[in-house]
Amino acid sequence: LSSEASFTVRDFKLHKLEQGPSTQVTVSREDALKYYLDMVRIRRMETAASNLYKEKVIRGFCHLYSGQEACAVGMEAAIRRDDAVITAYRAHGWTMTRGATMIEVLAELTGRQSGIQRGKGGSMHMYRENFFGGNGIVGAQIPLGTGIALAMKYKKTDNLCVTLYGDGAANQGQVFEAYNIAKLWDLPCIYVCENNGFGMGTSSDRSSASTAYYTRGDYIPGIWVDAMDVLAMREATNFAAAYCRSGKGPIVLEAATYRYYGHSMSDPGTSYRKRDEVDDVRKNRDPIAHFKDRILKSGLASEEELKKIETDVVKEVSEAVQVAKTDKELGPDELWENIYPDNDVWKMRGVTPFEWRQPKI
Amino acid sequence: LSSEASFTVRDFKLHKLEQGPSTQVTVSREDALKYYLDMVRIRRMETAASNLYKEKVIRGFCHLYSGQEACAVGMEAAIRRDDAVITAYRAHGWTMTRGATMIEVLAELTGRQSGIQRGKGGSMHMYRENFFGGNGIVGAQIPLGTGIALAMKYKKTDNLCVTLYGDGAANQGQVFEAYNIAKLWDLPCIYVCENNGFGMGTSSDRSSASTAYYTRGDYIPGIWVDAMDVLAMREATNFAAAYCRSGKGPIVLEAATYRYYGHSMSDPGTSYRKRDEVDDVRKNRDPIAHFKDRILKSGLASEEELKKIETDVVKEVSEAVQVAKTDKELGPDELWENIYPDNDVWKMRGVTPFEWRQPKI
Amino acid sequence: KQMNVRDALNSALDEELARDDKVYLMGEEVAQYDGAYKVSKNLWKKYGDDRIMDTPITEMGFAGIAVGSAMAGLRPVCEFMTWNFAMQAIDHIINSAAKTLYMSAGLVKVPIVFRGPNGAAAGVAAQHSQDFGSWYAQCPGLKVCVPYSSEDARGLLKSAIRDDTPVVFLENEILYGQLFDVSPESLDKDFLIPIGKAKIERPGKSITLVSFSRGVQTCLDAAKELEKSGVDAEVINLRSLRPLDLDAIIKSVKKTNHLVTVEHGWPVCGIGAEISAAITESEAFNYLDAPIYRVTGADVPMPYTKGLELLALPGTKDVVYTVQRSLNIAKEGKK
Amino acid sequence: KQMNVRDALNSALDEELARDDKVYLMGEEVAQYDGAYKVSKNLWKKYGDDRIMDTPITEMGFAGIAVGSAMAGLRPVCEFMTWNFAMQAIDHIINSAAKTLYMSAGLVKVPIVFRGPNGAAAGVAAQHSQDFGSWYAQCPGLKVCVPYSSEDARGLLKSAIRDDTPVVFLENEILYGQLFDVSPESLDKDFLIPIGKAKIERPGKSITLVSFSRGVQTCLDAAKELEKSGVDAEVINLRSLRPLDLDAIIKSVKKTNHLVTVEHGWPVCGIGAEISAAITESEAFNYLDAPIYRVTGADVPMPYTKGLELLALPGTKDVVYTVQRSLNIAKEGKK
Ligand SMILES: Cc1ncc(C[n+]2csc(CCOP(=O)(O)OP(=O)(O)O)c2C)c(N)n1
Ligand SMILES: Cc1ncc(C[n+]2csc(CCOP(=O)(O)OP(=O)(O)O)c2C)c(N)n1
Ligand SMILES: [Mg+2]
Ligand SMILES: [Mg+2]
Repeated sequence: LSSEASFTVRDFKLHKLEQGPSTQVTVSREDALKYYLDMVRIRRMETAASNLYKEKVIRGFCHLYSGQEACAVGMEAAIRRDDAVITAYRAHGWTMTRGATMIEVLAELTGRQSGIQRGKGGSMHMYRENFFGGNGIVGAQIPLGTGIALAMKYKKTDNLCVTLYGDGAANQGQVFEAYNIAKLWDLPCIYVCENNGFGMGTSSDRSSASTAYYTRGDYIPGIWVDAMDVLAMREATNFAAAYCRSGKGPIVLEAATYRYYGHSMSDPGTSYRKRDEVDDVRKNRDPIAHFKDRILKSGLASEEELKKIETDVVKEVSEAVQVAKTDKELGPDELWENIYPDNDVWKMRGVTPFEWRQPKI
Repeated sequence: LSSEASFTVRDFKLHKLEQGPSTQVTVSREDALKYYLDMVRIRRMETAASNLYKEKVIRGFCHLYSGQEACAVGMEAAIRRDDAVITAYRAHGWTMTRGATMIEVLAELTGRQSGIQRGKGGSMHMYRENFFGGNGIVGAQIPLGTGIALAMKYKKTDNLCVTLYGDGAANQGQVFEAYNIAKLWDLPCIYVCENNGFGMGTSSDRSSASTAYYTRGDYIPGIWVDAMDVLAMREATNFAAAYCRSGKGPIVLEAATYRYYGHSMSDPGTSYRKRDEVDDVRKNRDPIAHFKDRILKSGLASEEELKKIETDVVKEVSEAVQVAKTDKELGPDELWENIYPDNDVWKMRGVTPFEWRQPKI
Repeated sequence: KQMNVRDALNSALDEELARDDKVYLMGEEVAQYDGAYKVSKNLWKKYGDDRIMDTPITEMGFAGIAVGSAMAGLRPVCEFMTWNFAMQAIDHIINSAAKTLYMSAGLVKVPIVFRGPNGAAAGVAAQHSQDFGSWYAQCPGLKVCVPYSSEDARGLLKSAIRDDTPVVFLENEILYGQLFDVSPESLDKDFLIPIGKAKIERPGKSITLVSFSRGVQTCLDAAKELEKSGVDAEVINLRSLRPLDLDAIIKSVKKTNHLVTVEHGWPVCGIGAEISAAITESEAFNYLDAPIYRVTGADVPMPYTKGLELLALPGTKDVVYTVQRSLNIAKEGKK
Repeated sequence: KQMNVRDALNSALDEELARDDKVYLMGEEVAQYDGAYKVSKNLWKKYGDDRIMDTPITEMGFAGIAVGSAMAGLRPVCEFMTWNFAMQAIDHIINSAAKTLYMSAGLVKVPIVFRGPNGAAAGVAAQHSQDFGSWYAQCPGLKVCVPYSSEDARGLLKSAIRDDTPVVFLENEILYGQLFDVSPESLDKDFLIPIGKAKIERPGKSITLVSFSRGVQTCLDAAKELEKSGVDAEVINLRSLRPLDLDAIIKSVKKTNHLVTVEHGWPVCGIGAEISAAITESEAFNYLDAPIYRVTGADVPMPYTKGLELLALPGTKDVVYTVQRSLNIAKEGKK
């Protein structure tokens, strides 16, 4: 087995950049196995979530990340734990790469106590140290991430914030307001447009007068990346992170990816695209299969090792599902917790004039 | 005297356009005198407004158009009466070019009955047929104008909407949301960024990461125009109007201009720019003086004719001021009119529980 | 005959689109996708791109465009996928739509309907559960409709579309699928419910329950429950929050001498607050035999988890208990 | 010693900026221009670009940025030139700031102050005159401060900046220039007024007048006027709308048995409505000798012209008349 291997990734497209990331990338055996594991964990977890939803154990919204795993895993590999990340409601994958356990994610989806927000947030609202959600309002996370980047700069660290949004979100006015301020103030923000081709049922060319999302920062440099390739994504992020850390200000990545499921679990995802299209991507561009192929072909690991990873993950998932299904929900007193910081409690009204949140003493 | 004359205007700058307006422009004597008159009327009226404000006859906000006259007059000369215009709170000039009388504008400023909105709107809120304001919310008029353009197209007319905003407003997210939809739907909208160098006390380079406003439509073609030249403005508008009417969709004009007064009457306008700067523009780039010079040099009219225009305007202004100062305000019943369309009146609450708007019968 | 609220809205849209070619529908996913909640099902197929317009996800932009087109003579129906997202566009609803007729002294009309689901659905957490009834009810220049049943939905939407005033039309996702009896008249192409008149859903003499939208259901369920103990509740369905039909409430209170308001939104400065205050100021005050009580959503952001969500919203038992308190027949302790 | 509200706010900002280097101020024209209303005078000169940041005119963007920076540990003071413009940013105030602590189950704090002038000034017409008190007061997760005097302004702003909760801080342009007596304690660097406690501005026993911000002035003027006819009004300055100090009102009403609320905002679902409804539900209800009355702005978009503007806002005589009605001593006919 080789201890490292090199690959050529697809060409990056550049906007307002003389030079971009290298298309020659090298990965160590250890890293490769880690990326593989992380992608498989997300994939399998999302499948479990889909099943739990169908069993009606998960309620409300449930936006799966299947197909887009390489984006989170590749980027996470190129940033630091004390860098920040913020994304939209399609947050399960990122919650994992930011360090949450599978139980924490799945139990959040089922609204149980061991959920990462103890069931208060649900699918769209997961947070962790240096992970600021999970946001249900399309586009809102973009100024928020820009503000997190401001805090990084203000505190004179060399940290940055990765701020993700979809191709649908890319048209929101607040994207452009944030771009403008980020550029004026040179904020260390990597804007990442995860272009998965659709915003709900609307294809990107129907929502966006220009679908060259990596150019839409206008005066902000941009890079188009094949985000079905975890190594390309890592490489582009390395480049973008170095750019930000050097004080040059924001940069935009367009991460070209694909969403396998419908928009949310209530959307079969079939009315606005052909089955064939999905099948084609699964067969020819799947980030996990593609990376597996690379690992095997380059001898970074054996078939058995990868199989072992998969069976371990299957086990992890089934254990997590078990907890997520059987764990308890929070008790009624918790209704009143976390509205205000702990030490700051006053009488607030319940549903009738006879029930009030009682100040704790 | 010549019946027409030709001039060379400053070069236009083009964005995503192969060819722009011609820099060789011709104007008839009749038109020249009209443009001159219209600019002088605005200039003198604004001076009168400034004085009325100082006398405390005008209250609240009062944003003067002095210095920017060529923009409204030049554009009005190139569009049709059944085309629409919408602008921001710096609306006095456009209210005039759209056909309001000076009394209607000045009496609106003083809040009197003969004001164009009978005193209900004030400086920022003037409307007339095919003139949709006057808007006090920076940027709000941009989607509104886009929607007016939508109505033009929907009704299958070949009309267009001129949608104006400032260099400060140009960063508002809704500009980009409107651009995107206008381009997707090919709406006949001329976006005009009146770049007068400042948004309140903030110079354009401090508010905007890119000050090339004519390029900021990205995928929308744009033209930079010297808006201190009424003929350049007219020519650019002719070009833009033809573009829109031919069904090609929106176009952006950057009208480079200057504001002589402070932002509003309460701003002396001196803390963020040098007196010299204002004096310099007044001396070297004033749209009226410059045009006067052209008229005289080319023999389109005589010194006396122009003098006559000016004295007529002085008279018009003084008569309008007289009305604006002495006319009555609306009576108390009018408080309740125009909240809902006329035929639709119900009991609404006054300031105490004992006063109600009475339904008319 | 029975019809659910989704079909009621759909048929009202269809008929108004057919009736007046100035009427058009715009919003996210309203055309090719048939609406996120399928309210506009088949309309795009029937009317095409010119009348049924899918927009990008840019609420401020498309709401402003809709308002502008209304100023210029069209009659847009502007769908928000939910009212939560309309917060991004609220400036256009208030400053561009509601105030323009007044600022223009009657010159510029803005005949537009803003519509979509409002308030909590099931399991959608804090950002997707807000009830905006009272915010919009506060603003002169708007009308605010809050249909409960399928007839309400049909009759009010048709009235709203024909109205020259900007109308905020607050639907409820959970009611979309609910079946209601509908009268033959209500199926008429010109079935209009006047905006501003409440409806007595259940006459009664013991106490007046006032509510709107999904809260009416809660009241009717409570009334049924209360019937068992001989309490005969009158249930008023407001149908609109502006105009607010105070006269109907006053009349009822004069009869029942007891008033409880019910809403799913937050308590503070809610619709219940307005009703309580306005009734207190009215002639009905002297007819009250007990304080006016409000049943509302709890004063908390909506939690995701089911058990807490349940506690955050008013249920039948909360209404029953509050009525019992008003009538002074509550058992000791809590419901 | 006397101080106007502008200087009170300015000194509070200055001291908090000096005290904690995580505190910064951002907004349109707050730096080089010293603030549109000069509230941040000299702060940019003193603290520079890093701490006092001029923003482009993009309320949604910069408010979101401010909120994000608060999530990441800073303590921004985000100025809106007026609260009318904050409607473009209201989604960030509610969905990003107010709800995040709850959604994150306590993990992500958002210590931010949104501030600026609110409500009507003079001659600024419909789009620039809205009072947003009740909208924000409705939302759990926020605190809402409404200073009246210079001491209020200083003490509440300092408390707000030190608070870990997102605070909506509603100032009043007309009060900026107004002089108030200030106590020596109030000049202390650590002078904090607890958010949530009302202040009795004038003790009295005949009737309770409750108000906030500029309305307190109206009440005090009315109280002076009423004094002449032997009416001894108690005037309560709420200081904050959330928490709302109901206990203070209840206590006062138990003494005076009469309650009138006064506010400059629109009537429907306003603060007066909440107070009326909440007092009705409280133990104080039984102490009332007359209905609770609300004095409010009229239910109209603000007209520009002076005479009508005057009619749209509550004045001393409106409060006096309403008090007389409450006490049943009103002369026949209208005030
Ligand atoms: C402001 C706002 N508008 C609309 C929605 C409803 N909505 C949720 S997700 C979504 C599509 C977003 O598409 P995209 O940005 O491409 O992200 P993706 O779902 O593909 O990850 C829409 C319209 C919302 N949540 N917020
Ligand atoms: C949404 C909003 N934010 C802020 C303001 C306050 N304001 C009024 S005009 C203005 C400056 C606008 O500058 P610009 O767009 O360049 O127009 P100009 O005044 O130069 O004509 C500002 C900040 C407002 N009215 N609306
Ligand atoms: Mg997408
Ligand atoms: Mg400007």
